[in-house]
Amino acid sequence: MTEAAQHKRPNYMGIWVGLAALTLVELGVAFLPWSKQVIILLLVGLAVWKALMVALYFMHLRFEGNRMRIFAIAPLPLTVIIVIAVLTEYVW
Amino acid sequence: MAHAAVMQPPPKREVGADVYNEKLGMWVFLGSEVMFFTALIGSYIILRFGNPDAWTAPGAILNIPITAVNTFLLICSSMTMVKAFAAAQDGDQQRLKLYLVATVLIGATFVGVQAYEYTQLVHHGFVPSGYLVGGELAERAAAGELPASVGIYGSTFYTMTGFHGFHVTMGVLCMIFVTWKAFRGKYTATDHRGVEVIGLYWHFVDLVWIILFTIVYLI
Amino acid sequence: MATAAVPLDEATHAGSHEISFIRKYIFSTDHKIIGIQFMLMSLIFLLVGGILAAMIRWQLGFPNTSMPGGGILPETMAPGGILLPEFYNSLVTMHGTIMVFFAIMPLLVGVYGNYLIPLKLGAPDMAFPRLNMASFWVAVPAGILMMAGFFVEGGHAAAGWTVYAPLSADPEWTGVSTGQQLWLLSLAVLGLSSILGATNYITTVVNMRAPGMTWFRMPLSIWALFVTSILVLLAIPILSGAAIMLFFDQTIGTHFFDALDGGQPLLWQHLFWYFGHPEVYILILPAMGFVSDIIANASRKPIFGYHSMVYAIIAIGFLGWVVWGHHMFQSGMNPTLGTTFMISTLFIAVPSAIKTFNWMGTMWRGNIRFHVPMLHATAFVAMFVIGGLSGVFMASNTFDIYIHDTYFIVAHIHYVLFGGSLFAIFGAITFWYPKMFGRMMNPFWGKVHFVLTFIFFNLAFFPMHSLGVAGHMRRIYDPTQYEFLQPLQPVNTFISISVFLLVLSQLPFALNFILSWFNGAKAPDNPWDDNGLEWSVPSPPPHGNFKETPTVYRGAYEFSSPLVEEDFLPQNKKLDSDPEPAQAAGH
Amino acid sequence: MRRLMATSVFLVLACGGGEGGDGGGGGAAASVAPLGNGTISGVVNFSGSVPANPTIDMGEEPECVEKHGGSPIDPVVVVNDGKLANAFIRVVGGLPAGPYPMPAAPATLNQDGCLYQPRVVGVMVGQTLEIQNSDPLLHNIKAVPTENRGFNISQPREGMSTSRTFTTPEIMVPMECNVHGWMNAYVGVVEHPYFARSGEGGTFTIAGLPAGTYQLEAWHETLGTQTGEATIGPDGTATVEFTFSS
Amino acid sequence: MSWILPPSASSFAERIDFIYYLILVITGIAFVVVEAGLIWFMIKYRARPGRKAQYTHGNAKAEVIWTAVPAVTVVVIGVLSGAVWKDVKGRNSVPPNAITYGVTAQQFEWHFAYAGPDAQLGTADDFSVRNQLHVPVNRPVELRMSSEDVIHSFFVNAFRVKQDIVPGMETVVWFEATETGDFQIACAELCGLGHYRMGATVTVHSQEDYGRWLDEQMTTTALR
Repeated sequence: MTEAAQHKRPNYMGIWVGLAALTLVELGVAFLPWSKQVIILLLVGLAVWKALMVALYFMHLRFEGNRMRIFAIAPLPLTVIIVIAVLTEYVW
Repeated sequence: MAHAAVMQPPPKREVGADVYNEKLGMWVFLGSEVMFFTALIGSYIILRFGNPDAWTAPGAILNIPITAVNTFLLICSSMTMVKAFAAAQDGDQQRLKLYLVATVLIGATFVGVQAYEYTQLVHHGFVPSGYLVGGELAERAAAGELPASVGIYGSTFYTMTGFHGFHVTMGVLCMIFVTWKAFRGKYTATDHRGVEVIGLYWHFVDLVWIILFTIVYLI
Repeated sequence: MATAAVPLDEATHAGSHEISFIRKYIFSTDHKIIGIQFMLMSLIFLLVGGILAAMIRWQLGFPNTSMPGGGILPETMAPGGILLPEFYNSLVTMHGTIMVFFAIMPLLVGVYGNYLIPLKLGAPDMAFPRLNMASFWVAVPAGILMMAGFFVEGGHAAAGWTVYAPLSADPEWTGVSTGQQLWLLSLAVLGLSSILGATNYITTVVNMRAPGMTWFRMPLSIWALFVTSILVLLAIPILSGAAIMLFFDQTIGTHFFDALDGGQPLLWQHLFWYFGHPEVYILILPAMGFVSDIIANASRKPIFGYHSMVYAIIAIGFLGWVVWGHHMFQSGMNPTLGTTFMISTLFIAVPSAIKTFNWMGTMWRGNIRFHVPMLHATAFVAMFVIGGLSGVFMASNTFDIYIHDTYFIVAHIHYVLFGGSLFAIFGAITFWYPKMFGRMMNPFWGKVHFVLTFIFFNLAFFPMHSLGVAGHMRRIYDPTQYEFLQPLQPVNTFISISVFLLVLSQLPFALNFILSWFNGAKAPDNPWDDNGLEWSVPSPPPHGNFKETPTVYRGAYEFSSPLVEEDFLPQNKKLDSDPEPAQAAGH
Repeated sequence: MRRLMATSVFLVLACGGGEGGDGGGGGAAASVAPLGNGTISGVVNFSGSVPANPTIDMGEEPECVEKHGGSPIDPVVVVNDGKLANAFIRVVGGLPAGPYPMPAAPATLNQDGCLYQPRVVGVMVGQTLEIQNSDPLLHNIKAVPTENRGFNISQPREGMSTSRTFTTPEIMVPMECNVHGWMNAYVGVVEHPYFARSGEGGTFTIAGLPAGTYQLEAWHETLGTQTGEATIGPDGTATVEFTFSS
Repeated sequence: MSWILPPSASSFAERIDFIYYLILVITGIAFVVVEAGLIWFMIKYRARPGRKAQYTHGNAKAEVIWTAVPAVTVVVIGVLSGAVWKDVKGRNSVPPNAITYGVTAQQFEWHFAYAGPDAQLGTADDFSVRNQLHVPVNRPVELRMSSEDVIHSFFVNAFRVKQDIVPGMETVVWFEATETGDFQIACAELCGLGHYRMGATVTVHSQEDYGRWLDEQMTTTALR
C-alpha cells in the first residue's frame, strides 16, 4: 500500500481501456491473412505488452523499490532456460 | 508511513525487502506459481513444436467469441480490484465494498462462462483425450476437415485452462473472505494489507490468462 | 517500514495468553514445536525407508531365497517369503521416494529450517506462523497417501522414484494403476507443503533478521537454508505440474507422455530433472550449512573464508538449474546438448572444492574438540569428498555411456545422500538436541553409533563402485541372470550383510534419542560454547524465543577471538568497541 | 476405456483400499442348485486347407525346448482329421434367468514348456482362474481385457500358482507373456457355467441344462465365430455341429 | 573390489576407458590429498589443554589456488571427453561404411531386423531374429532402434555401448566390434517386472562366418 501511496496514483481506467483495446487488436491480428510466423510474433508481442501493463500498474511493480522488483522477476530466467533447452531437440 | 508508527513501537530489524511480510510473502508465492505455470505452458510449447499437426486453426474447435468476452471480464475484474485497493487507500469504505463485490461477481462469472465453454466443447465431442468417439468433431475429422487426432491438443488445452480456472476459483473464495472482512470494516486507510495482497494474486491470475488466451486460443 | 511490526505482535499474541494442549503441541503455530513434529515424522519415514532398503538388499544378496520374516507379506508381494519382481520394483521405487521426499528433505528443510531460522536470526517466530502449521499438517496426509499405496490392488508404484513415462503413464506396462496414482497425488500434496514452508522461510530470512544481523553476519546454516528455500520454492512447482500431467495421463486419458498420440516421453525426463537437480542441492546445501557451523564450533576457529563459502552456496544453487541434462546423456536427447550440460556440470566441482578446502582450512591450526556432532561433521566432509569425486566420472558424458544406470550411480548417490546429508543430519541432531529438548544426548552411545554407522556405511557402499565399474546394472531383481554379473555375486552378498548391520547400527541412536528425551542430563543454555543467538536463550527456548529482540554485533564464527578471554564470542555480546548497528528497518 | 475404468476403480480404492483381486469369489452363486441335467454335446469341424502354424524359436530357453523335443510350433489352428480344437463354445440364448450354479472346481491355466495349457479356457464370472507355472523360469501373465480390470503379474519360479477372478462377461480376454512374445492364451468370461472348449478331437459337451432350445456360439482366435442351435428333448440330450473354414 | 574395467571389444572402447583412467588418477590424487590432510589435521590439531586455536578468517591466496586448480582440471576433462563423445555419440558420428540393423525393443524381448538379399533395410525381404544380434568383426555397425512400449536401453558391457530406446523416437547408436565371440546385451533402463531378464546375445562373426550365417538365415526364412 505504502509504495502506491507515496507516488501519484496511475490512471487505472486508462490502463483498463488500454488492455481492452489491445485484446481487440489481438483478435483482429489472429485472423489476418499473413504468414503464421508474423502473426505469432505480433500476438506474443501484444500479450507481453498487456502482461507488462498489468504487472507494472495493477501490481504496482512500477512503483516498488528495486529489492522488491528483483524478487518479482527472479524466476523469469528459469522459465526461459527449460523451454529453450528442450526446444533444441527440434531446432538442430 | 505515518500510520504504522502509531500502531506500536516498531521492533528494530535489519532492512529486508522494504515491504511488509504479507506482501513479500505473496510475491514469493507468486514466484512458485510462475514456475508451476512454466511446467504447464512450457510443456504446451514443447509439445506443440513436436507435433504441430495436432492443433487446428484458431476458432476451428474452440469458441473464440465467448472466450474473448471472458477475457474482457477478467480484465474488468482486475480493474475493479485495483479500484477497490485505491478506495481502501482513501479509506472510502463504500467504494471499497462496492468494488470488492463487483470483483467477486465478475470473477465468479468468469468461472461460470468457462464451465459453460467446457460443456459446449464436450458436447461437440472435444475432451481431454482428444475427440469423443462418435462425437460431432470426430465425424468432421473423419471427413478430413479437422486433424486426424487432437489428443495432445485436448490434453494441453484442458489442463492449462482448467488449472487457470482452478486458480480463479481459489481467488474468488479468498476474495469472498476479504469482502466479508471489508463489510466488517476491517480495512482502514492505514492498514489494508489483505486487500493489496489478494489484489496481487488476482492480477497475477489475470496476467496468466492474458498469456493463455493468446497462445491457446489465438495462435 | 514500521509494518514489520506485524509479525512480532502476531507471534507474541500467540504466546501471551495460555493455550490448550492441542494448540500447543498438535496444531501449534510455534516454529519450534513444528520443527519437532517434522523431526518425529521424518525419522519414522527414515526407518521405513531403511527397512525397504534391507529388503532390496536381501533379494540382491540372496536371490530367490525366502526372506526371514518375509512370510508375513501377502501373496502378491512375496509368496513363501520370496520377493516377486514387481514387488522388488515397488521396493526400489519406494525406498528412493521415501528417503528423498519424506526423510532427508523434511529432516533438513522441514526440521531445521523451522527450528533454526527464527532462533538464529533473533526473530520471535516465522513470518507466518499459521502458514507454518499448515505446511506440516499438509505434509501428514501426503505421507498417509504415500503409505496407502502399499495396500491397494496392483501394488505400489513400480516405475522407479524417477517414474519415467511411459512405464509410469499406463497401467498396462506395470500392472500398477492405483499405486502410481496415489504416489503422484501424494507428491503433489507434499509439494504444496514444501512451497508453503519455503515462502515462510524466505520471507522470514529477508524481513525478520534482528538488528545488526546483516546478510554477511548470518550463519552459514541460515545462508544454506535460505538458498535451499529458494530452490524449493522454484523447483517443486515444476514437479507438481509434471506429476499432475502424469496423473491425468493415468486417469482421464490425456497424452502428455504418450508417444502414440503426440506426447513426448522425454518431456517427462526434462521436467522431472529440471526439478530433480535443484532437488539434489536441496538435499545437500543445508547439510553443508550445518557442517560449517559444527566444524567452526568444534575447531574453535572462525570459518575459513566465510564470504567464499557464501558465494559457493549461491553458485551451487544457481548451477543446479543448468545441469539437469546430465541425467539424460544416454536418453536420446540432442547430443550437442549433452556436451553443454557436461561442461556446466563439471563446474559444480569448483564451488564444491572451495567448500571442502575451506572446511579443512577451518580445522587447520584449530583446537578441535571431538564431540559427537564433530565426528559426524568430519565424516560428512570425508564422505562428501568421495561422493563429489565419483560425481566427476558421470559428469563426463563419455564415460557416463558406460556407467549410466549402473551401481556406480547408486554408490555416488548414497555417498552424497547418506555419507553426506545423513551424516550431517546426525551431526545436526546431536548438536541441537540439547536446545530442542533441553536434555543432553549420551555421548558414549553417540560415539558407538557413529563408529558403527561409519564403518558399515563404507563397507556397504564403497564396493558398489567396483560393481559399477564391472557394468552391474541398477534396479535388477536378480543379477545372477546375467553371466557377466555372476562373478560379482559374492560382492553383492557382502554388501547386503553390511547393509543389514548398518540398519542395526541405528539402534543405539534410536534408543539414545528416545531415552535422553526423558532422562538425559539437563542441558545448559550453551553446552557447546557456541556464538549463535539460539544459544543465548534457555534450552528449550520459551514461546516467542527472545525476551526482547537481541542486537547482533558480529558474525557467528568469532571463536578464539583475541578480544576476549574465553575462546568464543556470542553474536549478541556487546563489547565496548562495538558500535550500535545502523538502524535500517523502520525508518 | 481401460483408463476411464482405472479412474473409477481408483475412486473406489482411494477410499476403500484394495478389495477384489485375488480370492475365490462368487460365494452367493455357489449355493445355487443345478438348473437341470440335460446335456448338449457337439463337434467342431474344419473344412478347407489347414493353415500352417509358425514355428517358435525358443533358442534361449533350453528348459522349454527339451519339453517339446525339437523345434516347437505355435498351435494357432489345431486340426485333427477335420476336427478343430481350441474353439470356445457357449450358450448365448434360450437360458432361463439366473442365478446360475458356480462350477465347483477352479479353471486352470498352466504355463508349460513356454506355452499355455490350455490355449483357450473358460471361466464363469466370479469363478477362480488358477494360473500355474510349470517352467523353471520367469513367466509374466498380462491380461489385456476391455471390460474387466487388467493385471500384469509375474511367476519367476517353477510351481508357483496365482488366482484371479473376473467381474464382467467378456469374449475373449487375451493373455500374454511378455518374456516370451509367442505365448498367447484366451480366457472366455461368461455370466453362466454353460460353455466348453473343443478338445483335440474337436468335441465338447455342455452339461447341467434344463430341457429347451438354446442358441450357441463358437469362437476361434483366428477363424472368427459360428452360431448354432440345439434343442434338449425329454431324453435330456442334444447335439450340435459347427464348421469353420479357412 | 577392482577398479579395472572389464576387457573391451570395440573400436572406441580404449578411448572411453582412457577417459575413465584419466579421471580415476586425477580424482585418486584429490582423494588421497584431502582425506590424508583431514586425518592429519584431526590428529595434529586435536584439542589439548592450554592450546588455543589460531584466530584467522582465511587466506585469499590459498582460496584462489584451490578455486583455480579444480576449474582448470575440469575444463581439461571436459574438453578431452567432449572430443570422444563427439565421435561416439555425436550427430553424424556413424561411419559411412556401417552396416545397418533394425532393433525393436519391447517388454521383455529384443527383435533384430536384418536386411534381406537386397541388402536394404525396411524392405519386404527383411527378416528378424529374436534376442540374437549377429554382426561381422571389424566393421562399423549401425543400430536403428525403436521401442514398442516403454523406454528400454541397449547396453553391451564389452563394447562400452549404452543407448536408451524411447517410444516414438528412432534412436541410433553405432559400434565396431574388434573381437569375435558372444557378448551379452542387457536392458539398462527399468522397463517393468521382466526388466532383470531382458537380455540378449550379440554374436560377432569373422567376415566369412558372418556371410555363411546370413545365407543360411535367408534360406530358412525363405522356406517359411
